[in-house]
Amino acid sequence: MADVNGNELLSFHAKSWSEWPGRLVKPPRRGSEIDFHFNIEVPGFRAWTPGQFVMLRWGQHLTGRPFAIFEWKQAGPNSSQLHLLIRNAGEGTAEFIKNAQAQDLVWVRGPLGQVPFAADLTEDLRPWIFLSEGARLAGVFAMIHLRRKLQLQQQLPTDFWWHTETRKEFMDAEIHSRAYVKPDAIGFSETQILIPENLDLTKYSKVIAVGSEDFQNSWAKLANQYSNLDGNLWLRRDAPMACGIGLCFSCTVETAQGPQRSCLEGPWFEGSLK
Amino acid sequence: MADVNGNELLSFHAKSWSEWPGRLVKPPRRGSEIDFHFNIEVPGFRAWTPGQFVMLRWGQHLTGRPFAIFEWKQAGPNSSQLHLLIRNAGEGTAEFIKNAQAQDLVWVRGPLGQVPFAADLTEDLRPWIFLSEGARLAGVFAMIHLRRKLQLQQQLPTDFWWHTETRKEFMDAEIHSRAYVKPDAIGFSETQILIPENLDLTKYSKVIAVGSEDFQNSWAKLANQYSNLDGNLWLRRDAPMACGIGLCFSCTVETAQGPQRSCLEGPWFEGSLK
Amino acid sequence: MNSSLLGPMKFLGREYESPIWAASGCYGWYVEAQDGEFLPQKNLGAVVLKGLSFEAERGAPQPRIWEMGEGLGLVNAIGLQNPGFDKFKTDYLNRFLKTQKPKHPLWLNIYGKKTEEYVKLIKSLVGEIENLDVKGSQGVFAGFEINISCPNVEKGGLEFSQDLSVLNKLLTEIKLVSRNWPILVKFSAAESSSGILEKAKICADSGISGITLCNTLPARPPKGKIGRGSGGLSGPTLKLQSLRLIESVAGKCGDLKIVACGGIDGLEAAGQAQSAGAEIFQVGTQVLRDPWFFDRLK
Amino acid sequence: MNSSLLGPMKFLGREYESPIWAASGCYGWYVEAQDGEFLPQKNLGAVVLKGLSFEAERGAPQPRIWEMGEGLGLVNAIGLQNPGFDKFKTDYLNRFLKTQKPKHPLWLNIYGKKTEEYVKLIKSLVGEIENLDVKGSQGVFAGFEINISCPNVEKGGLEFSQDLSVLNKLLTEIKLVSRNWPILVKFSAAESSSGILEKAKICADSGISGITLCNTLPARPPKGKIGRGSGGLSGPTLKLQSLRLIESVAGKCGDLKIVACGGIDGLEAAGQAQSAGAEIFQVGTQVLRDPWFFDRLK
Ligand SMILES: Cc1cc2nc3c(=O)[nH]c(=O)nc-3n(C[C@H](O)[C@H](O)[C@H](O)COP(=O)(O)OP(=O)(O)OC[C@H]3O[C@@H](n4cnc5c(N)ncnc54)[C@H](O)[C@@H]3O)c2cc1C
Ligand SMILES: Cc1cc2nc3c(=O)[nH]c(=O)nc-3n(C[C@H](O)[C@H](O)[C@H](O)COP(=O)(O)OP(=O)(O)OC[C@H]3O[C@@H](n4cnc5c(N)ncnc54)[C@H](O)[C@@H]3O)c2cc1C
Ligand SMILES: Cc1cc2nc3c(=O)[nH]c(=O)nc-3n(C[C@H](O)[C@H](O)[C@H](O)COP(=O)(O)O)c2cc1C
Ligand SMILES: Cc1cc2nc3c(=O)[nH]c(=O)nc-3n(C[C@H](O)[C@H](O)[C@H](O)COP(=O)(O)O)c2cc1C
Ligand code: FES
Ligand code: FES
Repeated sequence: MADVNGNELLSFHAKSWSEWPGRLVKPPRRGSEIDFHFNIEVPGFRAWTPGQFVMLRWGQHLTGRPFAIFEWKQAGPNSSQLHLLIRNAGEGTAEFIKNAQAQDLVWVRGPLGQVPFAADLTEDLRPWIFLSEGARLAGVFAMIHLRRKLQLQQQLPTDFWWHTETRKEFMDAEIHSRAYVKPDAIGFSETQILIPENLDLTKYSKVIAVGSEDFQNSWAKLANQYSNLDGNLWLRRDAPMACGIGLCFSCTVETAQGPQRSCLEGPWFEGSLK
Repeated sequence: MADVNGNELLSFHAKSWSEWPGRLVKPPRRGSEIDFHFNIEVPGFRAWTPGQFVMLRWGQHLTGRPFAIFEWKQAGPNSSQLHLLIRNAGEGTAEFIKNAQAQDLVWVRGPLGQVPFAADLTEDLRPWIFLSEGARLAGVFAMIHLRRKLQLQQQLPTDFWWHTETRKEFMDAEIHSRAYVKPDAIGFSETQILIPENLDLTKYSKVIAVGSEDFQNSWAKLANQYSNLDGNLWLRRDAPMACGIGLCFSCTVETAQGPQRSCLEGPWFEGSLK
Repeated sequence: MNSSLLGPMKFLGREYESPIWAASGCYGWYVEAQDGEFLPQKNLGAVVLKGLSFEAERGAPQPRIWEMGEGLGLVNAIGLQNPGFDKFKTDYLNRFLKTQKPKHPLWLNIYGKKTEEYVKLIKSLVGEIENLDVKGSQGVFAGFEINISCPNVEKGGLEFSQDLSVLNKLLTEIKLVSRNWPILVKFSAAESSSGILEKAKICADSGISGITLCNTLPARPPKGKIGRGSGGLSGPTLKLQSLRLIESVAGKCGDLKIVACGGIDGLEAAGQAQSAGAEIFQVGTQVLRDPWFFDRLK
Repeated sequence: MNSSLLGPMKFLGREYESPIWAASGCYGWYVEAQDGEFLPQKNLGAVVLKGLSFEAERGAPQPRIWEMGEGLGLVNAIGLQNPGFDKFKTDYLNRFLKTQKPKHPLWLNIYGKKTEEYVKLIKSLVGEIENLDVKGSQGVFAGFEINISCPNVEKGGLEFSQDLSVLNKLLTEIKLVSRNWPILVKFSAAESSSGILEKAKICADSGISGITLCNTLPARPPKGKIGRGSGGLSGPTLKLQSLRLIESVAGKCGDLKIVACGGIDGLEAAGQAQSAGAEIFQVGTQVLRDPWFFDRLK
């Protein structure tokens, strides 16, 4: 699989990760009010799959923080550019966003996590719908991007529903994020999770959702009413992580298969939330 | 008391201290292999006495570290320049010396400590001798400087004996430090404390010493043989400090007057070491 | 919640300008502040004086403090240096009661090596104070805080807090001589969650007014860093111990008051201790770091 | 001293490539490393597997970890999630013994809610292992580490380590069924300095091979940070607890071995624990921070 520039980008069976001392290429660039775009130069590269994540560790922190891979491009035999979208979500990210400078050291561990439906991303010709909320857009963006790009050559119909708290948050976002959202497929609400009325899920062969527990619950409830979606509803189940590689069991979530580590067995799990 | 530029510099009964967020004027300048000169812009000023010290706090540290005031000049109604000589003595100072940048924030608490013999500094016309070791030079430099300056107008004979580990350390030092040292009044030894042979202490009315416990002990032993020095041997008794202002009793040292806080009752104590 | 925490409040029958106090050992004998630059301070509710014993104590050898890493915590072994009762009376007590009345209520922090030392000291202090001071809400002294994390020489050095029957006896005897002065009992950070509940109940049953949670955590830095070998860890990490202990007893011991202490470095931390169940918030290490801490709060 | 610490050594009759081991709970079930990127590692002496109980345990609710400040420490409440004996046997034990032999000696970390659970589990494990494995220095398993900082349901939740007679009984019974396998007993960081000595002597008297000092320190982060409310603090600050406990027992309990654990993040820290009296150095939190920790040592 190659991108428009002919770079070999994706391996759908990526099982190998590594860890490198990365450097911020520039200070974070503001996406929306609370989301920031980080561009990291990594002295190495591993094939990755859209839907995977990295653990990023900066400053004095004992443990890394997980972030979805927004984009990761090889730039040379021993260098690559990693792009992340990071939301000011707590003390650690707030401080990072505020103080990050070009050339700052950040440890990058990745790519991590399984994306069981990855092969279908380029092979399933039936329509898919992606759902996301706020900055978690980063978690599905790489997938949407891929299907959209291939749609230019093949039939890979892809819808995208994006929930943001305010219209401003939407308008502030990167232009290419907005470009993928149809005018009727964007919800704004600070207080509730919006599900578009009259949305017919029978036409989709896969629903891929990432958002808050509330957001995912709302969609899971809806999706469970459609028999065509049996086995085809994929949710990213987030939990705080310490290692990202299965050693500590910090990130265990309840799934249909019992308790599972989000970082190793996940983060994508099929079926309803427990 | 005014310095050469006519600035009002010294009050010998300074009892008041304050605390300010200072800024490094420039990265530390190397004095010798291990001693560094720090120049700090302080948004305020208090009258000080040679022999006093400040507590300096930087980075994430919980507590400050004590350093002798090398020089402190008022620069405006709300600004002054504080000069310190800091030796790479442990983890905290090593890290500070390595990473300090112009504009870095450092908290300055001072001036602190009592200098009971301060009034005599400009009034006692008999000869004094100052003794110091390595970077502790900073602890007596301001006093030597004052007496030397006034010697141009009056009779304030002042000798200075400086012990350094190597000749290089001596040669690397600031030119004005070396200028005060007579050719025969400098000791080099990595392994033992040098006391100049045939030194006749009967001619001195005061001995002011600051150095390691070993260094001070050697001199105290010698000084105690001279009856003219009864009550006229002053030692700076160093101890790790947390507050610098008498609150925590971290810095208690044994003295002829019983246990005393180096920061509040000291750091200058008369008499022999306990 | 945080801003409502500042401001006048009542505690054990007395008005305080604020529930935020200086912890024992971190504000000296108060005279350092009286003589120095930093009084009056806004928002300083009361000061707990340094630990006092009946006999004078020279304290521990140097070095007495060691800072762990950058900001991880402070280990101290001051060794409870203090002048003993007689010199305390002439140097401090008389000054406070006769010539230079403190601007803030003072608490006396008490320790001993035997039960009878605690008792003798409290009895002597109560006698002196009631002789010279107004009792009640205008008095200089507000009460006693009993430090029980001290080696008990009669029990081979086991701390008073570690043997329930010793603790029970100590508190009963203290109550007998303390003539209804408010008594706080201060526990070590090393108490277990079940242990502290049991001991808090003993306090409540003995008529103790409240408990201070907590004192430092026993810790041993690398060799040579502390003259006595081991010391007590204070500062940021202690917050989690304080919160753990507060939650273990809150609401389970009748009207036994809870005083938080450990790692409090601002209103956010005090607010967390408040949610856990504390009414008073003592600040130690942070005051050494920033003596104007109280004044700067907002 | 530090560089002499690395390299092959003997401990309890077995050769180890290094005295630096992975601590329980911070290297999963070892298979994560076998399947993953980071084996073989230089300088990794042994791996202590995650805590195992006879019955499966789902573990604690989310969130399970919270990092305090920047680098102060990590609080975890994993809740000892584990598959229980039967599933451990099919998923891991059989794999190790039959199909995919580990590159490093493994220690089994054991806990229970009652004395009989510990005993039943050890008996079952010893049975399985002796059936399939070579015993002695070539075997997959090297011994058992007993985690006694667990609530004892028969004693109203008081930890096994807190009642001397319970502890004595537990260790005696474990010795009876463990057929001379090396046994380490792992204590909490909250043990007092006098308490640990008493308990270490009980270990020595019961024929235990060594003690691990220490497990995490009970801690309660601010509300909401940890699903279960409170957890265990690990990382940098724990070093001072570990050193304190090691010094309290070193040289006083015959040939009882001491295994250091807590805040070890490099050779300097291991060297300090060595000077204090430890022979083995377990690393937990630092491995989560840097999985290649062992490989990078020099
Ligand atoms: C697989 C995965 C991919 C992610 N991708 C992105 C991304 O692309 N962009 C982005 O902005 N964020 C992403 N996140 C969330 C991000 O990891 C957290 O926002 C971040 O770790 C918070 O760090 P902090 O230091 O600011 O929070 P802290 O101040 O340390 O913590 C704030 C609170 O949030 C909790 N917390 C931390 N991480 C999580 C989590 N993952 N889920 C639930 N609670 C948590 C902590 O327990 C803590 O109590 C992802 C999370 C996961 C699991
Ligand atoms: C009144 C006074 C004036 C001083 N003036 C100067 C000066 O002008 N220039 C200068 O370079 N140094 C001076 N010092 C010494 C300086 O304060 C210490 O070198 C510094 O605090 C070490 O900090 P650190 O963080 O590097 O040490 P750390 O790594 O924190 O400590 C190293 C070890 O040194 C011990 N230590 C820290 N301070 C002292 C001390 N003062 N005495 C003995 N042991 C200590 C600590 O307990 C610790 O174990 C002075 C000290 C005092 C008391
Ligand atoms: C230098 C120092 C001296 C102390 N002396 C005493 C004391 O004499 N009596 C006492 O009960 N506690 C004493 N403590 C403990 C503090 O009062 C407080 O309980 C502990 O430091 C935790 O609070 P902090 O984290 O805010 O410092 C001392 C603490 C320090 C740092
Ligand atoms: C995520 C995590 C899980 C742990 N699980 C266990 C366990 O199952 N059994 C056990 O005895 N100790 C467990 N521990 C404690 C560690 O083995 C170790 O004793 C403690 O973390 C102190 O070492 P450190 O500071 O190097 O992390 C765990 C620690 C962490 C951080
Ligand atoms: S984060 Fe450690 S197991 Fe998932
Ligand atoms: S440093 Fe606190 S009393 Fe001297």
